[in-house]
Amino acid sequence: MMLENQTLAPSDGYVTADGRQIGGVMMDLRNITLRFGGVEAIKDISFDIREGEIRAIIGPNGAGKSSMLNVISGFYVPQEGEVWFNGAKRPPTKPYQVARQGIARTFQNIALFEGMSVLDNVMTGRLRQMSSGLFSQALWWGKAQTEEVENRAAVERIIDFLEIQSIRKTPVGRLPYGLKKRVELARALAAEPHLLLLDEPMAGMNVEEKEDMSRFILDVNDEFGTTIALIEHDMGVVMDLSDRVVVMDYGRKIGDGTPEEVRNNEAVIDAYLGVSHD
Amino acid sequence: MFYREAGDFKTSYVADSQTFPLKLDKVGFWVTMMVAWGVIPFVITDYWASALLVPFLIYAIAAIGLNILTGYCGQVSLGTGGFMAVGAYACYKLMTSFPDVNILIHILLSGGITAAVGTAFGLPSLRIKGFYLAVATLAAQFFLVWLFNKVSWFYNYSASGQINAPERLVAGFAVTGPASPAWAQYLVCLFFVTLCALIARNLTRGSVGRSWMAIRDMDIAAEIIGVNPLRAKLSAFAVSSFFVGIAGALFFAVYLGAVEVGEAFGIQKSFLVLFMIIIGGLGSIFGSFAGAAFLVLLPVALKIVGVDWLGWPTDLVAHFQLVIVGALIMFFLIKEPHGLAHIWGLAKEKLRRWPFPY
Amino acid sequence: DLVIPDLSYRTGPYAAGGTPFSDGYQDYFNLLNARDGGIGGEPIRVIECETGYNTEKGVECYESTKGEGALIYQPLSTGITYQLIPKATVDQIPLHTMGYGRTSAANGEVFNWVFNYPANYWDAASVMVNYLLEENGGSLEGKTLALLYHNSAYGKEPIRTLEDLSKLHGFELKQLAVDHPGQEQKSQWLQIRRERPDYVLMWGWGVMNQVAVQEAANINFPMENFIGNWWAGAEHDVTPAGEAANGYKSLNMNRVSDLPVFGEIKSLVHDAGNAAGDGSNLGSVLYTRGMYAAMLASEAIANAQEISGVSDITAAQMREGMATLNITNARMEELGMAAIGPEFSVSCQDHGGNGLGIVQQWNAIDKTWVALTDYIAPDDSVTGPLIKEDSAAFAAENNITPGCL
Amino acid sequence: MLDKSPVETLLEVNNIEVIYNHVILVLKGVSLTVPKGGITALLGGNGAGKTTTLKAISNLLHSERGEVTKGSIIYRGERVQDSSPSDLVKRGVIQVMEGRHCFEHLTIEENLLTGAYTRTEGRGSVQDDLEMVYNYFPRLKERRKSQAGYTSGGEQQMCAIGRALMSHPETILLDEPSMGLAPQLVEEIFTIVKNLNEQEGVSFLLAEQNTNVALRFAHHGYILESGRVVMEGPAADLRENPDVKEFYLGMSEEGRKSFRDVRSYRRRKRWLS
Amino acid sequence: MSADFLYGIEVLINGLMAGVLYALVALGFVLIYKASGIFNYAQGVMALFGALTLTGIMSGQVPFAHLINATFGTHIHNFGWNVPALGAIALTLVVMVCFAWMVQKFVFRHLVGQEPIILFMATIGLAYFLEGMGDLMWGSDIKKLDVGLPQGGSRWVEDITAGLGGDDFYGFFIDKLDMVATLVAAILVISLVMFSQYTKQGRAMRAVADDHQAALSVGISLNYIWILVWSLAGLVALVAGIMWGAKSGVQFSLSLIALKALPVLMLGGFTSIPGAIVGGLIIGVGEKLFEYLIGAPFLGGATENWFAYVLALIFLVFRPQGLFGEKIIERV
Ligand SMILES: Nc1ncnc2c1ncn2[C@@H]1O[C@H](COP(=O)(O)OP(=O)(O)OP(=O)(O)O)[C@@H](O)[C@H]1O
Ligand SMILES: Nc1ncnc2c1ncn2[C@@H]1O[C@H](COP(=O)(O)OP(=O)(O)OP(=O)(O)O)[C@@H](O)[C@H]1O
Ligand SMILES: [Mg+2]
Ligand SMILES: [Mg+2]
Repeated sequence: MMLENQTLAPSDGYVTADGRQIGGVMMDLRNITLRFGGVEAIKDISFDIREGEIRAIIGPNGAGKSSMLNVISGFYVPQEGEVWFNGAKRPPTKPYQVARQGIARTFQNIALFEGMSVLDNVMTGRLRQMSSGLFSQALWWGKAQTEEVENRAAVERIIDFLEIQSIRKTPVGRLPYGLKKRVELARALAAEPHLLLLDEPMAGMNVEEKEDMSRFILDVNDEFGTTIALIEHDMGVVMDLSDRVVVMDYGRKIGDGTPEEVRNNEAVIDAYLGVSHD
Repeated sequence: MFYREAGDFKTSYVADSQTFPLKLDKVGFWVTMMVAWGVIPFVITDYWASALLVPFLIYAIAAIGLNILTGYCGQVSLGTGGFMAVGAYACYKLMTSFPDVNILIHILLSGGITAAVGTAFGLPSLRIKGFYLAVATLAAQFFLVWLFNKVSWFYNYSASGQINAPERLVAGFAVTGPASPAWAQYLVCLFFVTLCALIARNLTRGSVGRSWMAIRDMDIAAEIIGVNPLRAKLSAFAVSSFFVGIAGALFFAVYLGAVEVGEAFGIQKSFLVLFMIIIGGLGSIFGSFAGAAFLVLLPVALKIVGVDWLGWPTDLVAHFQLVIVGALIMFFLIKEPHGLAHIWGLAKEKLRRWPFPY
Repeated sequence: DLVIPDLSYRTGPYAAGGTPFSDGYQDYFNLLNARDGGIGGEPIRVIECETGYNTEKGVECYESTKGEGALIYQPLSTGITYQLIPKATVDQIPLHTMGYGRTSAANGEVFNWVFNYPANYWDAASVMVNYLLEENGGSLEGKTLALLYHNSAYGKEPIRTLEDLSKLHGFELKQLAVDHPGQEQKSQWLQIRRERPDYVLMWGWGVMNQVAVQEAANINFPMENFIGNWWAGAEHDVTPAGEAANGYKSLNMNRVSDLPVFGEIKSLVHDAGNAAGDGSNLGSVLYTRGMYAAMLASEAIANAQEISGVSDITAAQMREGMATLNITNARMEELGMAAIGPEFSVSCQDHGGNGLGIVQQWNAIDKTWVALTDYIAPDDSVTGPLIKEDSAAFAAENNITPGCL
Repeated sequence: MLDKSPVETLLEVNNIEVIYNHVILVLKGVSLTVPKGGITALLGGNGAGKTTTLKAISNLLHSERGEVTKGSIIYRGERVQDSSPSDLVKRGVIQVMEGRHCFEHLTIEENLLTGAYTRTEGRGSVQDDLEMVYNYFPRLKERRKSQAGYTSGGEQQMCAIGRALMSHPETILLDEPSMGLAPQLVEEIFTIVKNLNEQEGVSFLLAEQNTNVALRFAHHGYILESGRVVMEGPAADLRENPDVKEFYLGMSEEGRKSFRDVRSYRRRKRWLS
Repeated sequence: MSADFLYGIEVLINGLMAGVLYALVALGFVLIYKASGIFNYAQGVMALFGALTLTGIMSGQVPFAHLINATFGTHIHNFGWNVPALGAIALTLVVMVCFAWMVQKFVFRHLVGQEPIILFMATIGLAYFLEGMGDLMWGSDIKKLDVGLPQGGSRWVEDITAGLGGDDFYGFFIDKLDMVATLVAAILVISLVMFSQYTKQGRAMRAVADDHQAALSVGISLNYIWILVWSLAGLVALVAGIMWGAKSGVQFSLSLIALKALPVLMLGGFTSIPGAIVGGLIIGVGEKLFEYLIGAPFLGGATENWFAYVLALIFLVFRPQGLFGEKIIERV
């Protein structure tokens, strides 16, 4: 209805605060409602994510932010609403198919494969790019081998990029929290995604580490043109990095706009920021 | 500094993903292979073959198979006995229906048939997880045993329901049947062990293996990352059953020669193979060998010590055997929950750092 | 010396049956050593090896003992027997599977190295039917017989014979399978209660027997119409049910009574501290059977020594001795075990003995088995062709040309 | 720089070493003291060993195949290295673990009640404490009947802290309480910590990444780097230290830097060379 | 009513009773699983061990007699006294508690925080150990267990129901032992449910099951809780051992009843005490009816073993955590 016109029209031109040109709508969430038994985690929320932007989702704990990412990943199926991706309505899709369409993510409670080394974890991110069959792999012949080497090279570039060379062969179970988060990011990047979903990538980090992480995020966004959706509680980070911010509270959307607009939104200040941030 | 990797530089990714990145390991591997292929066949006796080596090799294959499913893909299965039975009966039917085809091909085909059956029984794993799945695979175990017991077509309508392996030759030498010499039995098993270990190693270092491990470590995250759980789980079931089927075929045709399904492939077999991989080390091919060796050799060793050396009554020794095996299992788990393979790994790590402990 | 391996099982699910048998088997050889210095002056060396009724361990035991110069194997397990038949044939060591194992091994021309005298399962089935015929005035027309069997190779053995016999005598045969281990038989016994067969025949082993006897008592099935085969007729099969088991019948291939030889064993073996087990099984059904098996083996050894003229015989000579064995009442009397078994003789063609069996009944008050009949003969016209057919199939499968050695 | 005020020392950690798995040396001689009635902050980057230090104190290392190989831990003048975690809780030391660790299948209320496990007073006082916790965290009251596994990250964090409060502790070891919490809530939780400290006299040892907040509320601070204490002092002093300012508070001489600018500079620690 | 229909009912009732007996074994599994996430494979052997000890004490057997005789050449077997049933049960319980304590002290306290499969494996080691130990202590012959429980079909039920059908119907058969077992199981289940839901220890038990580390951190003593549940499981094992031992004598195969409990667990859910009962009943009825209606007439019988598992499997496909099991929390 009304919303449809609104979201389909501006497929071009959107200029960010610092003057960067942002593309058209890539992911469009329309009237999403998600319930768990009696709990309504998301109540009729609509917003979009544009090509190439950094989109932040903020809100108090339990607002439904992570659930929203899960909807995008296809892990939660909303009771109502539609997900439009690249201009087409997405039919019911399994999470792994979503991933293969180029949507990668990290998780709030680190979900690394604890029994595998860092390298293997990151290589797992590249499943989308690998296609050799069981038989070829069993014999380690032909495609299996070349493919492995090619992808290994790509993964090594990401490892270099994130500066985790020294822990390449360490089992991830032994890593400290911050490094785990970085490995998770590496795994997501390995997929060379169009859309990268980050669920609190900087939780539990100190300033220095947050700066490192910010650098990676900005670089990815800039160099690969990857679109990023980001959940974060550190307002400094959110305000500095993101192009647009959605604010959720108790499953509802209470604000959406540039960091500047959001910062001055009364509802947002009441529900989330408390005192207006410096 | 016996054991070092310093100075062991890799210049290509191929070199870096080798099976044995360290030189010493590689040497050890080739020495083992040479002894196994070049020395043992000439010195092996009936006793060593039937009491120790042949069962060890066959169990090692089964353990590798189960380790792929349980250790690498995280799907605990208690249906190994049943799947071994499928391999055995498939082999029997093939041997008796096509006597002119080479037995080695029959054994491979038995693996293939078992893979199909295993995949079918793996379907519930898409919904059922953890111990629930383990218990669910018991359904396969009991059903298959019942089936082979009940449907007389499987045992060619023989009066007692037993199956007997007829004599079959490879390159002019009998490898099945009572007249097959010990070395021939040993070599056939060794051939399949080498083949299976190689395949297992290749599969577990590539993308297939990584999707298995991802499913094992955190299945939901794996799916969101892009692992197709259906494909990963079913391929693990298929590959695992393939190995287990080969083990079953060898167990029947080469090792025992005559088999009654409930006795040879009962639930204890499923447990035995599971013990092997846990004691040896989940998710480790070396561990599959270590576990198989441990559980094949230990009872025999205890028997020799108790009965032959100490001269105790056999029943006391048998009871003590249970007590000791049980106590040892617990002891190992307490000392090192991740199996013999991990103990080995830790020892290497210590050696590497020697003489500086940290 | 004369090496006799004893593949026993004193652990595992069937320990209760394996222990007394092995005790009797060994005690008798010990007696011969203590009393006569062995056989023909040659001492006997028994090597015990625990199998736990498990075929793999059975193979291990066989392999570890055969090199010691083993003369004869008596594994007391149908499963292990099947393993050993081809192996022993190749290694040329005789196998004695007494009342168990592969029935068609009675055909000595196909199974040169396997002996299953004095009787086999098909004989047992036929003896049971003959007994019932006698009880019913010669006709089982219109009667119903239920066969309650252990769902394994062992349990399925009598089915063909009974099917043939049912055609012959016009009774109806109902088959009830019980899965290993046999702890749950409620369905089967409810079915029996519903359908009220005239007789229940049982092929059971281990816990299946105890549960069956108890369940029969529970549904008030007339115990005298419940007949087990000779592996379902030991003391431990009936004692757990207490007095309710009174009247239960079973076959036996050997008589249980107070034999003079027990006294000798007591004084020369047990009191000398050489008992194989704890000595508590002396005289029980399976002990007696184990001792009987040892007696048959030692008689064969003596026979072989006589034929070959040497005292330290080889396995091949042992086979010779077994193939020409002749057990007479007089000899049994002489050994202090009068009428422990039937008179029979073995030939190169017939390794099965004459298949006689008695029917015994449990007296729960005195806790004794009472023999009800004398040795009853099986119907060879039924079992004979079956043996021919099955052994011919085996010969064809394994490229054996039947013939005497 | 040491704060020499004559307060009673509650907890004393003397030069401890911790090794995981028999091979990985993580703490290389850490010493610290927690005074009675104080809030002591333990700061440091990822993998510095904060969690390990706290677990060493509360004796939870054992189940992670870690062990204290050197040094001593003294609580109220007694060595506590060999006492079990439950003894420690009975003595009043309780840890709130990093990463929440709620009992997933128990409801929020049951989670809170397990916190009172070691207490022997009657039902009534436990009930009162429950009310107190609900007062501090009204959100928990709303979700009291939900299984903890299905609550959001923040709710779980509140649940974990509330659970610790239920044991009436004297000392709380708080591991990263602010992680994953909304700014408002972080503020709230630290206010609660402060209140508990001032009104009920609970002492805190606080491992935190959020240096900003931690130093605002703490009295004393230690900074850990790669298993060693590299700096310590009263919180106020640390806040003013230029290195701390730069590396832990993100301030430089020109004031706070925007995260957008990180690509153009990089901080380097002077004291680590 | 037709006799066939009535017999169907009879099969159903007996299925229910059999189900109760399975549930008794399953209960022990549930207790330990709930409290420690340990899938206790040794539960069946514990039942055997309990029953062996009970008969041993009742008949005044000397423990380790065979071993002592073999090493010292003595001939001791019996103390020559008989302990009355109730006293012996009490003594056996003491033994089971000691056993629980030792299991905790020597094994599981060293395995805190390990993955479930490792713990499972340890219980397998325990099963071996206990099996050998039982044999060493009490010998491997079959023992009769008689603690005075009634046995045999109930005449009373048979007489009053005989009139329901025609001449072909002989009245319902219900085993008196089964009736007693049902009663005992009901009491056990009710008290265990009350214990786990409403007491502090019960709550702590569930907390431990969820997260060992967190439980430690709030001051729950894992040792204490585990000794408690292993003792409870020992009690349940003893009860199961008595019931099954009365049916079939006390001997090795008793430990195999664990296999009958597994489908029950699957169906009822590993974590639910009422689930064990309901699962038991469904399995009992299902397998007996299947055998009666389809197995025996069409498939040649002996279908019960696999059918129980297949039935459970079918249920699981629709409810992966079993009927009453705690929902498996799947979140990221
Ligand atoms: N169970 C373990 N086994 C092996 N190494 C471990 C284990 N736990 C922690 N470590 C190692 O100990 C070091 C310190 O870890 P610790 O968790 O104490 O750090 P931290 O300061 O709490 O970091 P963070 O802020 O990320 O939580 C890390 O390098 C980590 O890799
Ligand atoms: N699988 C589920 N089943 C039931 N309830 C759920 C489920 N997932 C989320 N919820 C509920 O939905 C609400 C939103 O949760 P969500 O994890 O999305 O919050 P969030 O905004 O990410 O919070 P935080 O910042 O604390 O992580 C919470 O109240 C949570 O309890
Ligand atoms: Mg979240
Ligand atoms: Mg930490």
